[in-house]
Amino acid sequence: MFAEWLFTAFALLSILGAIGLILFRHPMHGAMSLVVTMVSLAGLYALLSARLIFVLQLIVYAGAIMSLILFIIMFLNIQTRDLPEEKGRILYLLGGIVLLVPVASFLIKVVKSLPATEATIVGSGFGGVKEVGLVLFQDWLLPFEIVSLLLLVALIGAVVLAGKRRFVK
Amino acid sequence: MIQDYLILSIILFSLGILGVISRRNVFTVFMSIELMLNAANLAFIALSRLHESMDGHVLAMMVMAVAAAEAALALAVVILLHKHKGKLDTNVFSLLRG
Amino acid sequence: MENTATYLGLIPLLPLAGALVTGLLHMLTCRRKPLPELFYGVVGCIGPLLAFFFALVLFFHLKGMPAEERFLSHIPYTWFAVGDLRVDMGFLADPLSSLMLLFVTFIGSLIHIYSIGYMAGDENFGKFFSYLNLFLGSMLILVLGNGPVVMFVGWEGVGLCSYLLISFYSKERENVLAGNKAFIVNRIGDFGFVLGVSLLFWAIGAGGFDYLALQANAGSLTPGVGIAVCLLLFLGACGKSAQIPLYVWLPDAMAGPTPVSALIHAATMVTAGVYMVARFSFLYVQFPVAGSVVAWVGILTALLAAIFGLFQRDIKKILAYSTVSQLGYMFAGVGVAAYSAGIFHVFTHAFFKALLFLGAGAVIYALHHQQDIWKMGGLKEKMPKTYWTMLIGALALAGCPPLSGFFSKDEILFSALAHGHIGIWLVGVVVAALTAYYTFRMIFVVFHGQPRDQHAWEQAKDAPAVMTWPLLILAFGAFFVGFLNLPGLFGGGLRVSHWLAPSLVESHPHVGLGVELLAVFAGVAAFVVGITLAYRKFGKGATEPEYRGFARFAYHKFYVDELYNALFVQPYKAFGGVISRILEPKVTDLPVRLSTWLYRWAGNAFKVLQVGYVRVYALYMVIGLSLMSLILSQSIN
Amino acid sequence: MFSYALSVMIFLPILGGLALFAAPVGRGAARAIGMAIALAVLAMGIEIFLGFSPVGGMQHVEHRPWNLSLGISYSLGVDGISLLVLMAGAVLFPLVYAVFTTRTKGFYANLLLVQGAMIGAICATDLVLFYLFWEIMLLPVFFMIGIHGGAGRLPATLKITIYTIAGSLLMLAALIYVGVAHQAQFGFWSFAIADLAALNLSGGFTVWAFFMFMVAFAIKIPLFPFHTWLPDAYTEAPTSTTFVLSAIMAKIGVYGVIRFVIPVFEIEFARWALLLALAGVAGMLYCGLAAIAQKDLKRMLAFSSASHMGIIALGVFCMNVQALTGSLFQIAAHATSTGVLFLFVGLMEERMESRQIDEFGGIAYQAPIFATFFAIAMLASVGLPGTSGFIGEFLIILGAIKFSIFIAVLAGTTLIVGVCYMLWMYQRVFFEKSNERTAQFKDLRLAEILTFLPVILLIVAMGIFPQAFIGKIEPAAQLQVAQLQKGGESGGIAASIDLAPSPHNHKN
Repeated sequence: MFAEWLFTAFALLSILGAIGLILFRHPMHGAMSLVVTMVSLAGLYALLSARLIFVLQLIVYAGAIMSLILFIIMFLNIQTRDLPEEKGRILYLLGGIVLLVPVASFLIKVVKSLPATEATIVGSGFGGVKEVGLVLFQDWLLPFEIVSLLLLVALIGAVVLAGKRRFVK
Repeated sequence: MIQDYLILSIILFSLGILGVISRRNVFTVFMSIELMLNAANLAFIALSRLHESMDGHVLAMMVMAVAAAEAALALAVVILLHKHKGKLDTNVFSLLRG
Repeated sequence: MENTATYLGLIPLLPLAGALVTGLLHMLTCRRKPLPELFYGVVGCIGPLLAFFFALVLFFHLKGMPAEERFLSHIPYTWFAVGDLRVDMGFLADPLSSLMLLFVTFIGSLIHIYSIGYMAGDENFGKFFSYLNLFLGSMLILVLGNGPVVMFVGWEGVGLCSYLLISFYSKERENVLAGNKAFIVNRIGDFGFVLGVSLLFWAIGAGGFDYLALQANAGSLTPGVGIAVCLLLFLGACGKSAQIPLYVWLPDAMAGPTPVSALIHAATMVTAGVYMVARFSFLYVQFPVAGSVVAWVGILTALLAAIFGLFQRDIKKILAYSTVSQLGYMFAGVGVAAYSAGIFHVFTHAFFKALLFLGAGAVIYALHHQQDIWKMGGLKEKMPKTYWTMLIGALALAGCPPLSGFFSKDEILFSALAHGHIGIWLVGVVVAALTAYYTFRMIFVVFHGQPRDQHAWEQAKDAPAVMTWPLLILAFGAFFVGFLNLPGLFGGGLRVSHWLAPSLVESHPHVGLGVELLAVFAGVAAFVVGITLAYRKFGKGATEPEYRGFARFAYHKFYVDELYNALFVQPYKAFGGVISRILEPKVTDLPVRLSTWLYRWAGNAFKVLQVGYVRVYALYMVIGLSLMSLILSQSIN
Repeated sequence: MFSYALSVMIFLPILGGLALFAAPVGRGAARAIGMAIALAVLAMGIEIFLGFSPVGGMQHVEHRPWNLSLGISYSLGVDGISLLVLMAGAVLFPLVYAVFTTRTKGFYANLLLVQGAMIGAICATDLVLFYLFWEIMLLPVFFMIGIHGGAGRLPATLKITIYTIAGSLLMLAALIYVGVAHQAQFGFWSFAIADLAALNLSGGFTVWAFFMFMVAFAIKIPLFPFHTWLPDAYTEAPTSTTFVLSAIMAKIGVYGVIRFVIPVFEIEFARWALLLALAGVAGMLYCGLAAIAQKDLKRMLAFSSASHMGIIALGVFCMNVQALTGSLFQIAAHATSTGVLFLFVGLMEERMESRQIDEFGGIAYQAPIFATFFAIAMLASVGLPGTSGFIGEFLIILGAIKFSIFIAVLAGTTLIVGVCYMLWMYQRVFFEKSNERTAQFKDLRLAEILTFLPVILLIVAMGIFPQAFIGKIEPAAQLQVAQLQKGGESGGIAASIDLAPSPHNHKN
């Protein structure tokens, strides 16, 4: 019962954070509300017994990535007058909602058709570092290596792009 | 119960799409994409719980890694954009205009 | 009848080989150091002379055989065979072709020899002899071919050579145009010939497609097809032998060197049509209707050309129209089924017309390429040999007894009368008078009276021996060959007709002595009237008359060339222009243009959607997603 | 001859072409390689020709199942119908390498590819295989025109692409229809032409499929009114490509009709032959008339080529053995004569930098050998007896008479139409007075004479000894016509007339 309350609270928080993201005009405010979403998602992961992911969500997402974003926003020293005019965004928003209602309802329909089993009790090792690590380095070794390559490429790319070299037209 | 998680994931994902469509601010668009990734992660984890398998966790980790890579690159692009155009408007990128 | 003679193949091959040798040598050397003219002259003459020799051999070979078996054939190989159609590259010698061979090679050789003198100094001397040889070779194939398709090889070959030779002085546009005209008009005739031959094949050609087999099967022709075949073949003859309506090329053909004119008019080419009709006598004799058409077209051509001939001022044009006119006679002859008479006229005409042309050539040569008779005059004293030989030729042409032309013309007119074609006979007599008139108009104006161009007159003299000897030989022939076919009335035996009899299918109606006398008398009277009128008008020297009214109309050849130009040539060109400027880009190309236009339009229409903003593209994606969801959610419940 | 000869003839050029694309060699070496391969193919072609026995059936047969579930097989063969087309493909290519010496490596590689694909299309006896080679054939042509063409090459490339793609798609659809029909009738899949010939096609869609095939081939031939790509493409393409297009590719269109359409759609073919024959004759007249109004020498030849193709197509539609044999013979004759004419024009363009008829004149005095060669090719093209052009044209007209007098009369005018524009052109270009441009024209060099001489001699030899060729193709044509007449009897109206004497004719 307690878990359900927690779920409801985290869910509401994350939705509010997301709505904040798309409504706040200044990116700084949007980033702050996204952090709320991230943290509440971390809570949800914990509810799902995904311990390692819970930690990673907090450290990598809410920590590293979000602080990187915030850092850049502050680094660029964005003033309100720098922001683009977004006159039609309410219209886009309403249009988007209209368009997304069928998509969401279809997906929800799909989800509803899944077996409605209650979450069973899982073993104590579920979602732990060791267990996930075993899966990761046995079954998923090759994708893992590829991802590491991807990170390397991204690193080099970021350096090249943001470096001093002039933009080649 | 798991269904509720999945429905939440759908809602968050839709909100992410809405952000991408309706906003012109580069940062907001970028963060909306992050939001969608998170929504996907939530679905992974929820389904992983449902099937009691940890493959979903692995996938979620990979998504995070990709997100990190993406963040690095995208932010570099944003810096460049700001450097050259002095703007944060996605409408500046309209080279594809027919 | 299966007699073979291998040397038959040699006869056309010899001039062709000469053409190849001289042509190649000229082609390879003319840009550097040309070979001496004498070399070309000798090499060029060897082929025709040898061919003449073999023609003599052939003649005596045939003569030594029984009259009913005078056929020699030589089939080196099968040319092509498809289904029932089997065409052999074969040669057939019978009395008809052997007679043709004799005079074609004889006169051809003389013209070759004459050309050595006439063409001296021309830079394309070698080319000229190559073409002449080719011309003669083609004519020999035409004559010797054992079936219509092989005949067509020579038929087209002479057409090609006439084109090459008429446009020989090709730096002047008019000459080339005249050559083009000759070839194209000939091609119109060939069109008829090909269709006629094809039709003939489907009718009776399955059993063999040479003359002998066709003759054997000719009885099974249906009248409709038969008449169609005859008329189509005659269209071919009209083109080749310059009959109405395709005669227009022959007067223009004077653009070529004079020996060429002699070769075209006398020995080769134009006689091909007459020969062809005689060759197919087995067809024409079955369908008198077709024969009548041939005869009437022929005699009307004779009349028309004679009228044109009255008013020409170019000496070669006068002779050209006289050729057209005489050809008309020949067709009248073969048209009334008097094939031997027609061929006999071909034979005599070859002599006196070659003589007249070569004589005219000598005059032109002496006067430095002056062709206008109204700038000549009084040449009798300066060029006696030319004068006397040409006089013999003119008398023969005009039908003066007892020269060759008299007998052959008389034979034709008599046959017309005897077969009951009174109308043709009457027109024929009138034409005979006209012929005498215009021939002697030319003789009187050119050789008698006072010189009209003193300077040219003083320099004029007889041509060198290489040119005058052929004249003398031809004059001898023009005088005497008529006696070969002396009719019974004059105590002769119609030897040529009897010689030709095995090749030709013809009937000799028996008529009374009165009719024969009438024909002879009318012929002589026509000659006397014509020559008297000419003498009274031109005999004592005359100045060029002003042409008015009908004369002017006739001088301009009834404006037929202009008419053809307006009726056929210009519309043809205009139609081509319309197609390439209007029809092609605007109509037939329309589907392609429409499709490109459609694509461009569609591109422009969809361009509106390409706003270039990423989020709008995302929106499109969502739209698609949404539609897909709507559709998919129908299938899930 | 060994039994893989055809495969080698196909894949030697194709692989050579692909290797040439990749190999780092200069243009001189590329040309030498291309020449060597073309000569090897030529040698094999001659070997096949000499060893060909004049019977109706296929020879040098190769058969290998390819896609069993759909019955597609890799099967090749040569018979009398394809023999001369194949020979054209083998004989004419070395000329291109010999005449055009300064092209790029890519060009020679494309040339090799197109040769291999063409030979493949000619030898294929499986409809799908044919289609495959047919499509491969288009690619190099596309590049050769698009990259190496003249100033207006892009619209021309666009046009030929639209046309050929449209045709190909129609053919693909019809091909699928035929395959499905075979499966439905016999219970197994097959695209082998021998199997498809046994099909008994009927029903509403058959006529559509027939016309889809016909349109695809008509575009390639090209048959009026699908010819409008031709003048542009022929004019703008580099001359060597024009040569390939006119001498061989157009012929494959005609060949395709004979090889695939006639056996499969006998009934429809017999039903529509008159209409198609009319299209052929109309194209002949239309293009012949258009030719006289052209100012560009190459464009004039392009129209002339289209005009002759109309006559060749007519021979196919007349449905008798004379006309069909005439067409097959004329395919080879026209390939040599018109092909060589195009090469000559290319030579003139290279040396005098012009193609405008008005700008020439008097070449005959500067270059007697060139003028003579040109004249021989031209006379062959107008069908003078003694050259290759006559035999085919005569047989076609002869056959056309049997088919329909009206058509034959129209077809006969080709004798007149052709000679008009050709003489007009020859007069302007070779006769009359020479000008500054033509005065510097050099006659053919010895090497060039030796290059062209074999073809010129071939033109003459084909006119004088045609039986050497006709004897080989005639049995196959007989077979084809016999099959067609069976179809015509069972289903349609053969629009032929009976000229043979009736039993009660009157004796004279």
